[in-house]
Amino acid sequence: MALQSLDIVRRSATTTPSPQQRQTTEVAKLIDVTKCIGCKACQSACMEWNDLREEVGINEGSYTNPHDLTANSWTLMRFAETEENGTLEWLIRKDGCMHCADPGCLKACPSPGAIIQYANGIVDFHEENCIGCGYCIAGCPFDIPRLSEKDSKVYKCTLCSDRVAVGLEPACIKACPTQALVFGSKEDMIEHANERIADLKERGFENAGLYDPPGVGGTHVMYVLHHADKPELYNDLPKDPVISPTVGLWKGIFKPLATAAIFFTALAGFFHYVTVGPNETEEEDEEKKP
Amino acid sequence: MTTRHSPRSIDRYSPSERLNHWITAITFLMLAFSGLALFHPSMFWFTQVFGGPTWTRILHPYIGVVMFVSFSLLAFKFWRHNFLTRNDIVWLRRIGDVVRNREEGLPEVDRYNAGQKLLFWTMIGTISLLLLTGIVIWRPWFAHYFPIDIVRLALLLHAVCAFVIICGIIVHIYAAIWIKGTLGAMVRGTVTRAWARKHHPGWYKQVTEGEKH
Amino acid sequence: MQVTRRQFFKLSAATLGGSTLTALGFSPREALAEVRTFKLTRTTETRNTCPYCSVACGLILYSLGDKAKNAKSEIIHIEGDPDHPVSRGSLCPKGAGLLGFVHSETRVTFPEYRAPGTRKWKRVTWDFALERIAKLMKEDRDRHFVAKNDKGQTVNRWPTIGFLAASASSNETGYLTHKVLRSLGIVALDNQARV
Amino acid sequence: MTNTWMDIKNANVILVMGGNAAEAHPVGFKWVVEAKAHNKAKLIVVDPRFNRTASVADLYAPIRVGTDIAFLNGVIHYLFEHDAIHHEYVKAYTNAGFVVREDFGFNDGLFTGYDEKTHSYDKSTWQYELDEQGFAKVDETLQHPRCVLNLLKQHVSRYTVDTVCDITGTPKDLYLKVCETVASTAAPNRTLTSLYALGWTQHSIGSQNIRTLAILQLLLGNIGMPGGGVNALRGHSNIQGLTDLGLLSDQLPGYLNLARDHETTRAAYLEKRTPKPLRPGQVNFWSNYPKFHTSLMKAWYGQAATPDNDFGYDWLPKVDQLYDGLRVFDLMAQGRMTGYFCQGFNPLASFPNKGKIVSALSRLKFLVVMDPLATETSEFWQNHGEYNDVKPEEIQTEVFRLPTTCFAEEEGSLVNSSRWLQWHWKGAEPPGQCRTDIDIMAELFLKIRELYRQEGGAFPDPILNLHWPYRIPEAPSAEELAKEYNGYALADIPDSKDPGTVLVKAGQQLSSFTQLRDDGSTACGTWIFCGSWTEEGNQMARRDPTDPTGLGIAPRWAWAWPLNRRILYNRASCDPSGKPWDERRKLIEWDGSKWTGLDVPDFKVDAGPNSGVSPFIMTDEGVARLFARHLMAEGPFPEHYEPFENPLGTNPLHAKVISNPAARVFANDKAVLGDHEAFPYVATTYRLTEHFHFWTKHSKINAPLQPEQFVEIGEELARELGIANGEKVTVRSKRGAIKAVALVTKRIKALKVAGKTVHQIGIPIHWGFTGATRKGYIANTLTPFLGDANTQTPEFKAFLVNVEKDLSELMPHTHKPGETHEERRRPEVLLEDDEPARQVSWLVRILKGRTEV
Repeated sequence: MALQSLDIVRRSATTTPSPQQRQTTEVAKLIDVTKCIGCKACQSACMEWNDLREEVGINEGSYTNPHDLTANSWTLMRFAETEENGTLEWLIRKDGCMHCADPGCLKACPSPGAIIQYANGIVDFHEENCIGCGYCIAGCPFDIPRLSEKDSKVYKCTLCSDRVAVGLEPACIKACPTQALVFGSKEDMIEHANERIADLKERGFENAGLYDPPGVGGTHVMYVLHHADKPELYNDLPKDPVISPTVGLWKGIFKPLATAAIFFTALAGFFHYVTVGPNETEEEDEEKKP
Repeated sequence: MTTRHSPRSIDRYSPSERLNHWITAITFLMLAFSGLALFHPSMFWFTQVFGGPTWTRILHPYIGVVMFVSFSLLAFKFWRHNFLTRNDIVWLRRIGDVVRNREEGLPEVDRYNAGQKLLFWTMIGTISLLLLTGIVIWRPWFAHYFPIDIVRLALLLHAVCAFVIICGIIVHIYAAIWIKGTLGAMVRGTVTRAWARKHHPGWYKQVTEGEKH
Repeated sequence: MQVTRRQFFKLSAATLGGSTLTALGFSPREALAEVRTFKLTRTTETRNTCPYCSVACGLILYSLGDKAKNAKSEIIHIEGDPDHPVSRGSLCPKGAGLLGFVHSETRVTFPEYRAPGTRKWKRVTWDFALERIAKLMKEDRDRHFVAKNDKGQTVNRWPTIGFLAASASSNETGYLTHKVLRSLGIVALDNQARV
Repeated sequence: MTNTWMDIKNANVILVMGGNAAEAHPVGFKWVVEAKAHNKAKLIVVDPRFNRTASVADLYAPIRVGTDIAFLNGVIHYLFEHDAIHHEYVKAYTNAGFVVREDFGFNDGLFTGYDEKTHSYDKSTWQYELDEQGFAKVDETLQHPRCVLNLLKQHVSRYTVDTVCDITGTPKDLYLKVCETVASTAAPNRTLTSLYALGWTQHSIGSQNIRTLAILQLLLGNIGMPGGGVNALRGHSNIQGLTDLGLLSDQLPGYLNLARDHETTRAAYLEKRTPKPLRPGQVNFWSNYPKFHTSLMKAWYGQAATPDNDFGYDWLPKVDQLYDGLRVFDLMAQGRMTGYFCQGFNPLASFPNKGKIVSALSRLKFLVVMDPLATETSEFWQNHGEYNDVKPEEIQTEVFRLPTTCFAEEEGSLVNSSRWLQWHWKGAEPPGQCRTDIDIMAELFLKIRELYRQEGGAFPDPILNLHWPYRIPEAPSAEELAKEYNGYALADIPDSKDPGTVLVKAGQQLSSFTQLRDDGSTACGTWIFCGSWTEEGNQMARRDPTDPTGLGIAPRWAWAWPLNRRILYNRASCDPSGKPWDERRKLIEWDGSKWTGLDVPDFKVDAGPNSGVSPFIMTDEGVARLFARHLMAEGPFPEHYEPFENPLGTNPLHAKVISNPAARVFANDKAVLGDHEAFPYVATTYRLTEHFHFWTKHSKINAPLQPEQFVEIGEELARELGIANGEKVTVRSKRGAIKAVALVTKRIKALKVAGKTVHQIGIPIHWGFTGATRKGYIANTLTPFLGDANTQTPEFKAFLVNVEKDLSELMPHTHKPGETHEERRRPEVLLEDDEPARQVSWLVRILKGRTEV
């Protein structure tokens, strides 16, 4: 399908704007950690829908299996036991791509069309354009993209862009037994989150809150947390994530400036040659040899 | 360097040095183009030269290692001729005249003038840094051994050093075209005596020292 | 099978999208930016129940082909049934991973026999297996059948054969199994309710 | 379950004890989370481990395994102390006022009538005092010292808060909070629902655990109420169905049971099972027993079953004792069993004391395994290294492994935990030569019948006369079988109310078990399933999910037994005068001439309020039993008895009687019971949410979610033994040892019990030596081979172990991102015919362009 048929807000390594005239609703996934029972139905459903099979690893003394996001596991339940808030708590967080409004991966990617941000907010990897350089891994503030050993392409949660494109909800959200995962327009999700936060505050979680970090322009995957003031409790969910300044510098103004500088250096040489002219050694210099 | 000098020309570079130089040059050019392709989208089309974007990303680091090896041979051969002397400082201060082809009254230049020496040391600095940062960001082999902040820093440094060295080499190439006869030195290995006397009097004296007749 | 309302919309949407483009001569030069094609567009839906726990979540099995005779219906995806009042489309990690069970590499697909004392399986035919089992059972029933107990009361039981019935098989299987086993006089009968 | 899954959302308090609903029934748990979100419900979890149900609970209380009765008796005591009783409900709907015989009593751990030698009770004293017409005496004022309520009050008076906390190890403050929250549901408009499973049933005192909860719910008036009830979360998808179909040693379909040896005539058999009412005017539904039994015999033997041969009474076997799984494997171990069938069952992994199971199976003449997967049981004779160290040449058992279809490749119905019969359709052809279980059983039966026709043999009559009306004898269709167990009329059935009209014509499907007759004019395979396939067609295939009032009842979705009743005992949701206890949750009401409402009334439709007919129509008293008379093996009231392997070596309440006096323990199993000196730590086995027993380890999707066997050890114990997280440890019981990764966690706390510190170890069960996960030990290598006194369910949940570091393993190792664990990959055990995976060198992969450069 050509570009027009899909509403793309941003395309990696493309300095000209993509077709984005239409205003479509922005979708969002809400992960309500307070309702999550860590059952990994989302991990199963994600692997099954996307035809992925993870390697059977070993148990390192944790419920988090596999141990980390991989090219085969695009979402992962991270378990953390803490007694910081008085009683024992088992904080379980569904890790995966946050689909940022200002995606670090897309900013870092050098290959045109490898990373696409649709108007509905989904940030999707198009592996056929991915060259496997891994810049996006450096660009992402949440350490999500994973390089596959088999084909050196980078993979991450696509928020089931194929299902959402035909109007279905993502596979993990449909599977979630306790409605810890909810899908809909971003406004609805924020509204739903506020209701949940009100209920949580009644149950004694004063710091319950919504995790929608402004540092990356807000995300299309948001959390409702018991302790929104200490997100690092949840297996170090970044407190206020931003695209790292190093990457900002590297991919920011330095790029066009350096390109121009190189071009002008070459041009300066040519202009110098044309004006000052070459530096020759005349014949008589030959003769004057003693 | 006991070389045979014909009446009109002097040997400046031996065939092995020239070969070494041109390997470094060619690999550098490939690196520059493939690197720039990944540097800015406007130049992404360079990747077609290397057989597609993925091959560009695959080849770049390997060529980088080859260039580093050949450059280090080169550097090992010439580092003795590149110590900055007082004359070089004076030469630099009068860079305005140099650029306007007014060479009278310039201090005596040895085998390499101050510009070339400066370029030499910047190349040593940047290329070794390029190798180091290059390994840190080399996927899929080494990058995952390094924490993500190091990788980010390496990416930035790699880009900055590349920018510096590319500008340097553009000046280097232009200088060869600008000063007629220089290219011959690296292509055929010989320069005219007049060229040597005009551009590198110090070096000329040393080389022709043995020929008293 | 009449095409339900849901399927009709799905069919028309997909074919319309694909056909108009090619009709207008827009055969796309290269895949610039498109999502993965929706893999369930023309699959056949069958309603089923998860075999694992007793919540019995509703399932939709998506199988290849449209039930044409020459297409072997292979299940390519299993999803929750949104109409099911208890599960409402959701599944647990086991249910969501059912495809892994249906296509498991360790599925037994032909009868196997192990002779006493040997170290390996031997592949056999159904006839060999069932005939031999029937003979072994008749032999043992004739020898160990207890018509009367030591007090002379008619008991008609066959205590030397045991049977563990599957608590994941259907009621119909359970009913027929029970009917057959009791007619043979088997009393050592159990199922997972015991553990 | 008495109620439905969706009904849980109506609860005000949810007690998850003796089960781990969030992990074992995650989608069912949706409704607990709904209750919390939309009904302001409180979730209480009482479990030895802080499990994933506790992670979303409002209140978690740790408990020592095997002390649930002490915990709950303490709560009942708390209810009496704080008068948190639903008095009107208890007085009208339970046997609180019934007067018990004078010679009944309990002292020092034993009820009256105990016989030391046979380990059983003479229960004649556990009855009511009867008046002259044979009805039980009832003291309406509840003052009589020997009325049930006072006896119960006196029985639980010993369970003070301190005594209970001392036995269970639960901290006092948490215990009081639990009691307080539970007590709050005594109010008519608040209900508590209990979700329990194997955590309660897999004990030597299992059945009494559930009895205690039932008493608690009756005192709080929660039975029959939406959001209330006693909800057993059954395990397998059709375990409820197979229990209903009676696939147990001494059972027949529909909870009828086989005759005992001494019941030589059918009349004697029926007389004992047709109870006389103990109160006047009660429904006492079991009085219809003869109708159910005759209809069953007509379904099984058709024309051959006639009144003069007592409907084939002698064609069914009689039982002299219960041949439950434990006894059968014990007989097998003694070499007294010839053959054994495992139809979709993996006893090597799921029965206790794996060592005994292996030796038992090895003494069989033949074993038949019918399963879609390669199970451990089918390969018990193969040497799988440390995980199954046997000598194949010494095992003379013939083993047949028959491939069966899985759920997606066959049609039929399953009964879920809340008694819904749901039909499912076939989605694909089975792979290879797989056949359905029906086809295998049918063909096996036909082959045996053929042998008997040709050669004759021992008592061929029941085989030759079995009614086999199926169009394709080798492949009876699911539809034919469903119609058979639903039941059909053999002759025109007149309507008993006005004899002129015909209720059901001959050959038609019956629509209710009230149409069954005992004169042989009706045939019905399972009376409680009558109504599942009526003349209107397959009720089990109905798919209308509408829930008219949002109370969580979808009456037109599939079909629930009995008669599509969704909440049992729903008459008890109204007070005696017919007014619902809680208007917001009105289920049924009396409209002047009959009971109507959302759910099918679980009652005599035309027995109005104050008609004296009580809601519990299945009991001969008509009311619910706080006092269980002779129906329980170890006593009419629940009493705390320690597990057979317990950390104290005594019973704090009565040292003379430590464990369940009525439990049956074979001599050779008693000999291998460990004591707390040699095995100081308490262990319990359980399930994880990522795996279903030993089944999902064959799935490539579930295997990575829990790849390797581990045991959970509390931080205090780990520190004491110097065990680091991720290290391998050896867990040893008297019966065997397993090796697993140690998962050191804060979620298991050491408990203070009777002045001692008791550590508890958690052992998930899901690993074995076949399937996609890493090879592991069968967890049941450790468990004791003894069961509950009533049901013989093995005591998997409470036994003693010792834990040691396994030094053969590498030191603990923290994972670095992107690491591939090559150096930590444990060598897989290679069978003789497994070729080791071929290692392709990096260069070869490069030249073939297969690897990434």
